[in-house]
Amino acid sequence: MHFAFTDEQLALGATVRDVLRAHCPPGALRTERRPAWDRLAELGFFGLLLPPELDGLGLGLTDVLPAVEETGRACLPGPVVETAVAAAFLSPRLPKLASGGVCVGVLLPGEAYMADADLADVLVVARTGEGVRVLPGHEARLTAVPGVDPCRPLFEVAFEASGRAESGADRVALAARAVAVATAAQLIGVARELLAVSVSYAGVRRQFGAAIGSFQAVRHRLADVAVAVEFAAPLVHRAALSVDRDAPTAGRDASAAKAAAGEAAALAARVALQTHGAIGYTEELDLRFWLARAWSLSAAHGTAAAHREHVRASLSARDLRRYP
Amino acid sequence: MHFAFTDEQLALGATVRDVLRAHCPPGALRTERRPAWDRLAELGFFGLLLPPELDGLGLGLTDVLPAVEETGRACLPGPVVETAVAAAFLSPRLPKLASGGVCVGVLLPGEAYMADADLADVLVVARTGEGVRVLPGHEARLTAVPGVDPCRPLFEVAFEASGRAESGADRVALAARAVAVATAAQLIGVARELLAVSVSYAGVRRQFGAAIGSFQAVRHRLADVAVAVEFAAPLVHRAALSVDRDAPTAGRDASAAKAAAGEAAALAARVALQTHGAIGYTEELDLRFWLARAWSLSAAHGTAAAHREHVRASLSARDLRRYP
Amino acid sequence: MDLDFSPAELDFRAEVRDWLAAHVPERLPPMDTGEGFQAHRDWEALLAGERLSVVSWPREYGGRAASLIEWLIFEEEYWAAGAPARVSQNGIFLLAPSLMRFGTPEQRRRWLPRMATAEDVWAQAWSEPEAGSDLAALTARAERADGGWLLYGHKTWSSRAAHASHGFGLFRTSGARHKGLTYFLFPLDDVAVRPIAQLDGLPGFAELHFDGVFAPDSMVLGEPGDGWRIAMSTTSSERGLTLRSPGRFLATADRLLDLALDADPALADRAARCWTAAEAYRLHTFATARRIMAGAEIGAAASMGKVFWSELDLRMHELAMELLGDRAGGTAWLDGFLFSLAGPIYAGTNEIQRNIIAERVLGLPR
Amino acid sequence: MDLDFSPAELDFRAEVRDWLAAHVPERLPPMDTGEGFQAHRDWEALLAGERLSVVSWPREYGGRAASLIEWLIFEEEYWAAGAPARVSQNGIFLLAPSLMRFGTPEQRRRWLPRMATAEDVWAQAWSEPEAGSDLAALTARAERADGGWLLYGHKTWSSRAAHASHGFGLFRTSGARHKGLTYFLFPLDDVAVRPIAQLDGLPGFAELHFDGVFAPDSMVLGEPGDGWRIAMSTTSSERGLTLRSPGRFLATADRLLDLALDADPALADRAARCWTAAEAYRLHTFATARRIMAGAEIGAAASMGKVFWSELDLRMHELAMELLGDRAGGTAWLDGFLFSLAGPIYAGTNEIQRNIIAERVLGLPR
Repeated sequence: MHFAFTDEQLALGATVRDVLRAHCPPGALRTERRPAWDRLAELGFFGLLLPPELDGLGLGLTDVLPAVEETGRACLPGPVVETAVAAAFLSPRLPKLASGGVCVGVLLPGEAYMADADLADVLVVARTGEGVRVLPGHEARLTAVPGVDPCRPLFEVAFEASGRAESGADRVALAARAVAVATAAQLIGVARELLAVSVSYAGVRRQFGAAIGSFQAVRHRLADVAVAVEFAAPLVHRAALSVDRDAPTAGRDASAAKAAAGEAAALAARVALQTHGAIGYTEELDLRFWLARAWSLSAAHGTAAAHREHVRASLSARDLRRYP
Repeated sequence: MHFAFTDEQLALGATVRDVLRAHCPPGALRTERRPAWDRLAELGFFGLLLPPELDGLGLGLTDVLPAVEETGRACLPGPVVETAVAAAFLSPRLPKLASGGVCVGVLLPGEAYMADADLADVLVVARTGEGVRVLPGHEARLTAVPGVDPCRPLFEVAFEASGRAESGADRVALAARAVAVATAAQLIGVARELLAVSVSYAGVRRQFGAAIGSFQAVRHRLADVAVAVEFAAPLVHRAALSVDRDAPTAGRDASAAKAAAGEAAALAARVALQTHGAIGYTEELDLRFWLARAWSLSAAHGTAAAHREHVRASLSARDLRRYP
Repeated sequence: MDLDFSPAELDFRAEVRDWLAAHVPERLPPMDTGEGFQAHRDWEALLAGERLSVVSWPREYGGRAASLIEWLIFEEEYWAAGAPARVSQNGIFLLAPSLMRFGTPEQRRRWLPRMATAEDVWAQAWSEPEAGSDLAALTARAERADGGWLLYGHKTWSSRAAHASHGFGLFRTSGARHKGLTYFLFPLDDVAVRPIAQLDGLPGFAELHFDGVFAPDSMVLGEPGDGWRIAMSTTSSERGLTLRSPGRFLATADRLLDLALDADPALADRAARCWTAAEAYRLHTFATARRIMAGAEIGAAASMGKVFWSELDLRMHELAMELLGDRAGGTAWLDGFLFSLAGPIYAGTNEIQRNIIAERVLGLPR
Repeated sequence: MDLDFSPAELDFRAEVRDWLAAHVPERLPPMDTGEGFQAHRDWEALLAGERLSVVSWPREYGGRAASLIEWLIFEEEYWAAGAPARVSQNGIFLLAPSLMRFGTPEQRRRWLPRMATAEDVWAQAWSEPEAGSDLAALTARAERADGGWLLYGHKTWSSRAAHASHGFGLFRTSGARHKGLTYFLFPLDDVAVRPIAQLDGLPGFAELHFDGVFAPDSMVLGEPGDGWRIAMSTTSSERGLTLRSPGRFLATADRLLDLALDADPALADRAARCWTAAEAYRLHTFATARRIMAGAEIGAAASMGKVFWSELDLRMHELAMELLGDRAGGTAWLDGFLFSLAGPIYAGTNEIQRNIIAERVLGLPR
């Protein structure tokens, strides 16, 4: 029982944070679609979960969680979780995957749209009962659909269903859980940044002769965000372990994590807006990227409501086992 | 469209308030089971809803709503709604009903326990599919069951099912709605008193050199109670009209009223306790009677959750009509 | 006490419903684009042709002298019909009540008819960079000039100003915190307007820079120094009721049920709660309208309505986002969600409203 | 990072579970009755006989020198087994950590073993009529006397004092707001105790009147003037974790599912949310325990736990009340509901906790 990230896990997170600070500053969100991708690739980021025989580092989801959280904290755009996490589970033998030399778009069962599909060299499509299809980006017809997040555009994907589907329901289920957990970790990062920015603004913005952060209505709401994030994070960490161990409760644990992280991020976004007032509502302030990310990732890979329903269904089947 | 109580309706409420101030002071709650009963009887309170041919005043539920709210505000004990409202619908020809000379206990379909049954001269029992039975109090075997409200004891009622059941499913449904609305009105009264007492305490209790009512954490919570009560009350008023007119939506309107009033009262109770702190948690302070009443009436005649479910079921059947 | 509509009210409802069914356009382009702004003005003009843009105004200004109840009926039908957002709303709901009450006959004749037809579109100019919730801290000022005033300073978060023709707001004419404020009307021609894009990328806000903009005396509303009282007293009469009528929340709630009733019962339950809450707001408003029609002021109780509708609107749209997930993009629900997030902020933040409730409704100490 | 229990931990869990299964009594009479108090003391003595009353204490004081993780396991099993509430809890969870850290060896030897067996039962005496949330405003005082101190003043809301043998609390030994406070232990023999009935009619509180009660120097914990620091530093180490362990909320959540899963899905959903939240508190506590075992202080973060568990407990019991309706009377759920309502009040109100979070975790200005 050592429920704390190891020094190695934290060091990986710190390295990614440093890279993103340098190469994914807020300004990059206005101009670049895949900032810091090459730098992360140099670090071996896209091979972290791949086994050594596929040029990866053979790490588990738990090991990379602090690093994934940093990608959320920095609001890093691009199909990062898709390439580094989803593809590692769904299609680990993709050439150049470990080196970051291939950019992957992923569509999981039940999902309507693929994020960042226009950037993808390869599309991996897992539809219920159809196994996994891997196709080159140019073979798909992409139709942009409106979304909430300017840095995470969505696309409808159509293609000729040729005969290349591989079976792999287990892999798909595992990938879906891993993606939910990784997205949850990003949401925790987004929520932490929203909180930090809001706290910082509440400390300097003055009304009625005092910093607004000295008013209980403002400070107690920020405290509530801190509490929500503080207690969502351990669910995410547990879910990563649960997925790594393929625990019997892994599906439910992943859902609990995604729901709690999504709700914490949505709360953080709402409170960030309320704390900032009108200025938070503007396109000029960088805050809007984190707001949009909180909303887009809350909806991505299952809404909080859908994951709550999954948890409830599992409990209703009287599976009250806990991990650990 | 004149959605405001008339002068007559308000005057009746004011009269009842004056009577209860004089004859149901908080001290009476510790010593009497039916304070102010005789005074209310003198006013004709128990015949308000009965037709003139039964010695009543022939008023509608709407007409008496401000008066019923006052019984909640004063935390009046005794089977008042049972005798003045439920019996008027279920068993209007009971001798001495209009004069308050008979005290009635009522059990409606789906209810487990009868309140104040030990005080009742007559029990009126309406069970689903069994019609309405009226029996003298001494024919029933009463078993006290623990409850939450010392002034509203609950009893299990057993009796020999002799052949005196009268049919009357319509009457029972109407009575159940009327009782739900009247109880909702009492809950509004309870909530208003809880709010008033809490506001008053927050104005005088000092900590950190200031009245606690000057701290936003305290005052904003009290404001939330005010908002909850302010917007529950019109639902109760509408439901009374809806029952009086036998509107097609009357059942749903009554449920919406009971749910909103119960939730407002529960919130008022929680905030009252939080505002008072430890002293609110004591048997010595009169506050406890209103807390108990908020809890007992929230549960009586259908919990908020049960009524919410009824509203949802009605909407799910795509009955989106509104009254008006 | 009753909730019955009169035959005349029922006829009015039927007329409005029929007219809207025949005339409501397909979704217009967003009103904060040039094209959309014009399309929304055209729609206002069409409404005005039927005296439907400002039904409660006197006929001489373009209305029908409708009662508050009729106005509420109009609003219910308007939003139920899915009719366009009101490009004139700052003028007709924020400025017009003040003009009616405090304006000179000349001011009313000059400005109200053109507002009713959207020939003039008005932008509000309350906030300043350092004066948001603490509005009375504002520093934009007016200096006496021959026959009028010169306006100086910097306003911001001015809704609609990117395309509007006129603005209204408070300027400091002396040092007294509240009594030094004067209510000005001004054309936007000579004001430097910098549009500010909102979360949806469209310039729903603007900054206004005043560098000696001339406003003749005829553009002062009420007396110099009376601005705060005028702005606030409007708040506590009709505006508390008219800012957001129940009609729009009823319509949202109905649409939310369509989305939710066949979904997870836990979500359907939240939708049903919202639907009931929208009914509560409607009923509460009928009661308030009755009191206003009997001559009462709403006073601080308007703050309770603001808190209630803004948080209801947020709950409804948050639920819709949960129900739609990735499919929310491009729907009216997403626009509505972003707008609902602003509800607890604009027209006095909900924190300010709760302070008002605490102090002026409940009588708690400051 | 892992969540695996060691074989020793699993063995310990099995031992505790088996012992409790064999020994947990039927529901005892309420502990604030004379009869119930004695029954609860007997139960503590039975636990102590197995060194299970204070598993984390050193063996010399009656414990097993168990790790924090083992203590958490004990708590999970204890509450899952439906074992009685802990009559000694004020002593073992509030006083003992301070005694361990700031007491003299003599004080520890004298008081801890008797606390472990419930020979002594300790009542807390923090609050005063005018010093609740603002605890440092307390005015009860201690005056120097030969070989000790004379205690004067008035404490209130003293849990358990109606039947307990001893008390502990802060008394003013000089005028300095925080540094004038001294931490005293005292027998209740010479204190005038007025029991105060709580909502359930039982005397869970008492008022304590001190009129020159003698406390020898050996009953001062730490140095005179150090009382505030001692009381608060305990808060920020183990107490933040041990005041309410996850075990009791896990057990409540499990029982809530029994009640809710076949009910209206909207209620089942709320129950499932609570169940997940109880898991979150458990996992968070494992992380905190790890940090404490590595030598860290929890500090102000303990306030986040307090807010979280107290509001979770309230949500769970409010839901149970909805599920049970009229049938709640006489159930453990009703007792639990009343108790849960006190959760956001005792041990520092949640308003105070949110202030602490805002200032000391987030660094917001005062």
